Amino acid sequence: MIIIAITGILMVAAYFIPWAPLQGVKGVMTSWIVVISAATVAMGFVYMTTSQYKLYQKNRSTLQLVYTVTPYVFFAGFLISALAYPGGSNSPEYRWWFTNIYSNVGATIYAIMYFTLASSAYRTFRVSSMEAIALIAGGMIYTLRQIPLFQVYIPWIVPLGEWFLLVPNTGGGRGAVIAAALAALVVGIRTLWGKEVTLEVSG
Amino acid sequence: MLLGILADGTLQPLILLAVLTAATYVYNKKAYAGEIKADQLREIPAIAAITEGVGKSVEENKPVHYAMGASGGQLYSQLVSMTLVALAFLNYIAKLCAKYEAQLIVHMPYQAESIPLIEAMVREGYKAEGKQEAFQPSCLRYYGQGALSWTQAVTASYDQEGVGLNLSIGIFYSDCPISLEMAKIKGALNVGGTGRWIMVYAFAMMCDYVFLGQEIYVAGAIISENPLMLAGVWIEDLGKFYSLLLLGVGLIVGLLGVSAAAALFAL
Amino acid sequence: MTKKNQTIWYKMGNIDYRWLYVLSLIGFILPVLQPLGLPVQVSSGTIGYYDAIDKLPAGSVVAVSFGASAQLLDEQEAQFLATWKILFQRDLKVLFYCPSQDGSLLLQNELGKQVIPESYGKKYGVDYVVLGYAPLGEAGEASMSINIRGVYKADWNNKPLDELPMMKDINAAKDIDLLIYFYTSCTDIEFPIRQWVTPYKMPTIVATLGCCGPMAVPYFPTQIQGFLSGSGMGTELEVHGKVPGPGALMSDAKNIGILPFLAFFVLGNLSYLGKRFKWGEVKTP
Amino acid sequence: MIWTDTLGALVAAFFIISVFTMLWKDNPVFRLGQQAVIGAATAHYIVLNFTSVYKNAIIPMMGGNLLLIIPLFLGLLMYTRLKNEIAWVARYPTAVLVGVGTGVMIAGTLRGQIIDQMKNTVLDLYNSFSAGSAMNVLNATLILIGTITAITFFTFTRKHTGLLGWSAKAGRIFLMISLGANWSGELVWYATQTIGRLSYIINYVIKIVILGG
Repeated sequence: MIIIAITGILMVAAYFIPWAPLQGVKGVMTSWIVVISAATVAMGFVYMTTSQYKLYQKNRSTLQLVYTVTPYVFFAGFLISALAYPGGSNSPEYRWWFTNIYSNVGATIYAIMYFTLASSAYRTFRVSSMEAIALIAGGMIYTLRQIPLFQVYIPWIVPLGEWFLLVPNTGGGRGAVIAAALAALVVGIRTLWGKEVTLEVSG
Repeated sequence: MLLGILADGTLQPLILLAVLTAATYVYNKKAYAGEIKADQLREIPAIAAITEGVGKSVEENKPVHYAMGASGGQLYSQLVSMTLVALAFLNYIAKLCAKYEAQLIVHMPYQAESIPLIEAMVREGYKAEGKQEAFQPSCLRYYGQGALSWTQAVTASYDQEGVGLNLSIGIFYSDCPISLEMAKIKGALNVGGTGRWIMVYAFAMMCDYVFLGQEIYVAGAIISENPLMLAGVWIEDLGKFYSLLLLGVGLIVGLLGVSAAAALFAL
Repeated sequence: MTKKNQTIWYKMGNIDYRWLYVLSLIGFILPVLQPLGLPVQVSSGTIGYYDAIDKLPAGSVVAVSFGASAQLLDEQEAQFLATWKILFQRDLKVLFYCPSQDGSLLLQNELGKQVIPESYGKKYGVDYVVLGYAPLGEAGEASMSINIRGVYKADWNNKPLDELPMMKDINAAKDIDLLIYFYTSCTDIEFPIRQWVTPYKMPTIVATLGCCGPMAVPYFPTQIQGFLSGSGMGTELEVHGKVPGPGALMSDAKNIGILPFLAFFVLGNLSYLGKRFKWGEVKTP
Repeated sequence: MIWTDTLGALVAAFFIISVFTMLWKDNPVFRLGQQAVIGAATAHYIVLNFTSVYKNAIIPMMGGNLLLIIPLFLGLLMYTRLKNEIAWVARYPTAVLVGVGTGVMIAGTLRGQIIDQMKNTVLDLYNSFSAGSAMNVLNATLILIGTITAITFFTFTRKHTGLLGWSAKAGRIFLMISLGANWSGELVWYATQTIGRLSYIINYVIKIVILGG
């Protein structure tokens, strides 16, 4: 708790006071935390292995064995291409793995979200109350504003969509952001005070 | 003297920080004196839904899933408070699962540095119910860097292992609509929330019970049953009062001219 | 109760989501197979964006801060391909730099393949230069505006900047006539505003994701002369600048792909209203 | 086209399809793809962080900056969490991370998320007066009302009755519009991503790689 208080207060002080030694300490601390967190990197591998092994223990079929081995094959593919080729993670070999698998799956995950957003709206966008109508108005009008066909044939949808976004959305969003920020600050102050229960529980 | 050593534009932030710190001191004292109680707060229905969801999971013999976001283990970013709240909920859900003997699956975020805290919260939850032996490290799942593998793996877990209650609290980015909607489709009781306003819509539309924005912090205080955390809710409300006051002063000063208002906020 | 469940009102509100998924997928695939060429309305942000480039005098220097993301390529590709084509069609000097690692990767993958500067009669080092990736952030943008050589000693092929003829007289904001700023993190709009627009009154246009557009709008047209948000406005630029690209297909597919969702939305509400007026049910799912 | 490009396109197509099948139901193709991605993502995380440790700690240390041994050592202490008896040691490096994180959060939140929000609300209003358009004034007033009422919705220590009750109700309407707008902004972006992936499979993988068009 003392370490948290000292490091935290130093960082806050560096924000308020432009004193060179304090800024120096801030620079050192921020570079240290990058190293500390990066050094914990293998921890993830340990937990990945624990849960993979447990899943295999539960179901010792050949198919499950294939599922269990698969992550390690791709793990090795990535690691070898980063370590064995000149340029490391900038090598064309690593970029091949990165682009075709990592980036590509990432882009597809975003694509899938269209469908989940659509089905959730089918379920919840019902004109059942003032609040629901407000939700639908904010959602549907701005959606139509972004579709070229509606921009052409219902031109007034463009200013109306923009208005929803820039006026009521801004007002509501601002209030919500301020409320959440205050709550975050209170947790922060309590943490530096040494009274954050979560950290006490976790030792 | 003080103004001389302050960086430009930090007087207003300093006053706000001082107000909140002083309020922390006063309300902590009240908390120790036993004057702060959860029943003085506005009700948040989603809290009761968590216990209901654990009961549902036991009845259906399906696991309880806890997710704090693919990138929900941030310890040294501006979102650290949300990580801490998510850990408080994790401790709570671990206690409930230990108490009602429900199976718990924790989908860990990719930040490996948060794993020690996550494991400690779950262990402590089981210990608090006197059931340390029921804790299984394999309930903590890790899926590597980024949202893509996390989203896929969490969805696969709902599908393959079943889902009774899905509790999602913490830092969520654009990835959460998939996991939330899939849990819903697989028959989960979906409960959750995030402090990131831009993503709250996903929770509002996909959850059966939602914590809207700041409500996760308030609910975190209520479930902790800790007077100091509850005192935090009063401090937050005082902060809102101060903010509205500042807004009012800004509006009055603005009558003197836009530049006067701009100068006030630039302090 | 069973009887109610079999009525059309119930069925319309409880269609299996997978029908929505399949129909949407078909709606997206059809225009990809057979583009329809549906019309596009060009908005003021796009016109401003185009005009900022089009009105530059011959020989002007354009800096392109290329903070693109590989995972979000689909949202940005139409924007940057159209921008490059419009730039290379004109007598301008173009300086690319990459504040994101993916930006550098995408330039390697797409410049010279999708858009070939040489086919517009441009020569590397004389008419355009590419500086690679540097983790710039806001501080880096500030440094670029003061002293480019303080950030980049060499181009992406490790060739010292002083050996490139185009770079002879270019080293700071005063040598640049237009900034085009590509970014994917919505709040990054503030970087060029604070570091280029406010101190140097630099003419600036930006290109970003659809969801970031609302945060760019308040700066238009006072601080930025134009903006593109999402592939939709990328398409508008293709149409307005007469430089066809992948955006047209995107717009067509969006027009058709969204229809199943709109139909489901209407059905869901008809179901709700039907149930409400027939049986007085007000509970929503 | 060189064979690595062909293979890359086919691998990419497999992963796109495997992810899309998730919408239908769990199946072996999806599971295989998903397991592969776990391995890939874990490896990518290790590569990124190893590079970071190497650049930010090892190289400077070899250059004489021995102080960096401290964060490296603290990082290694995190692994004590793996053994129950010495798990308590991990609290020290965690404390440094949380301390710095909290400090950064407090510093960044005070102005950016609270004071500047107030500033924008006030200045928008007065600037709208100087702009002289009634519509601008109305809009800025609505933003002001939205901000105030939304804040009142988030009060918890007072019952939402009387004036506070009305204000909170109005705030909830503003909040709902905001949620809807956020939903919409993302929906259309994701539609673009869907089209992009489908176009990649149809126009590149099938038409060019497989059919050689």
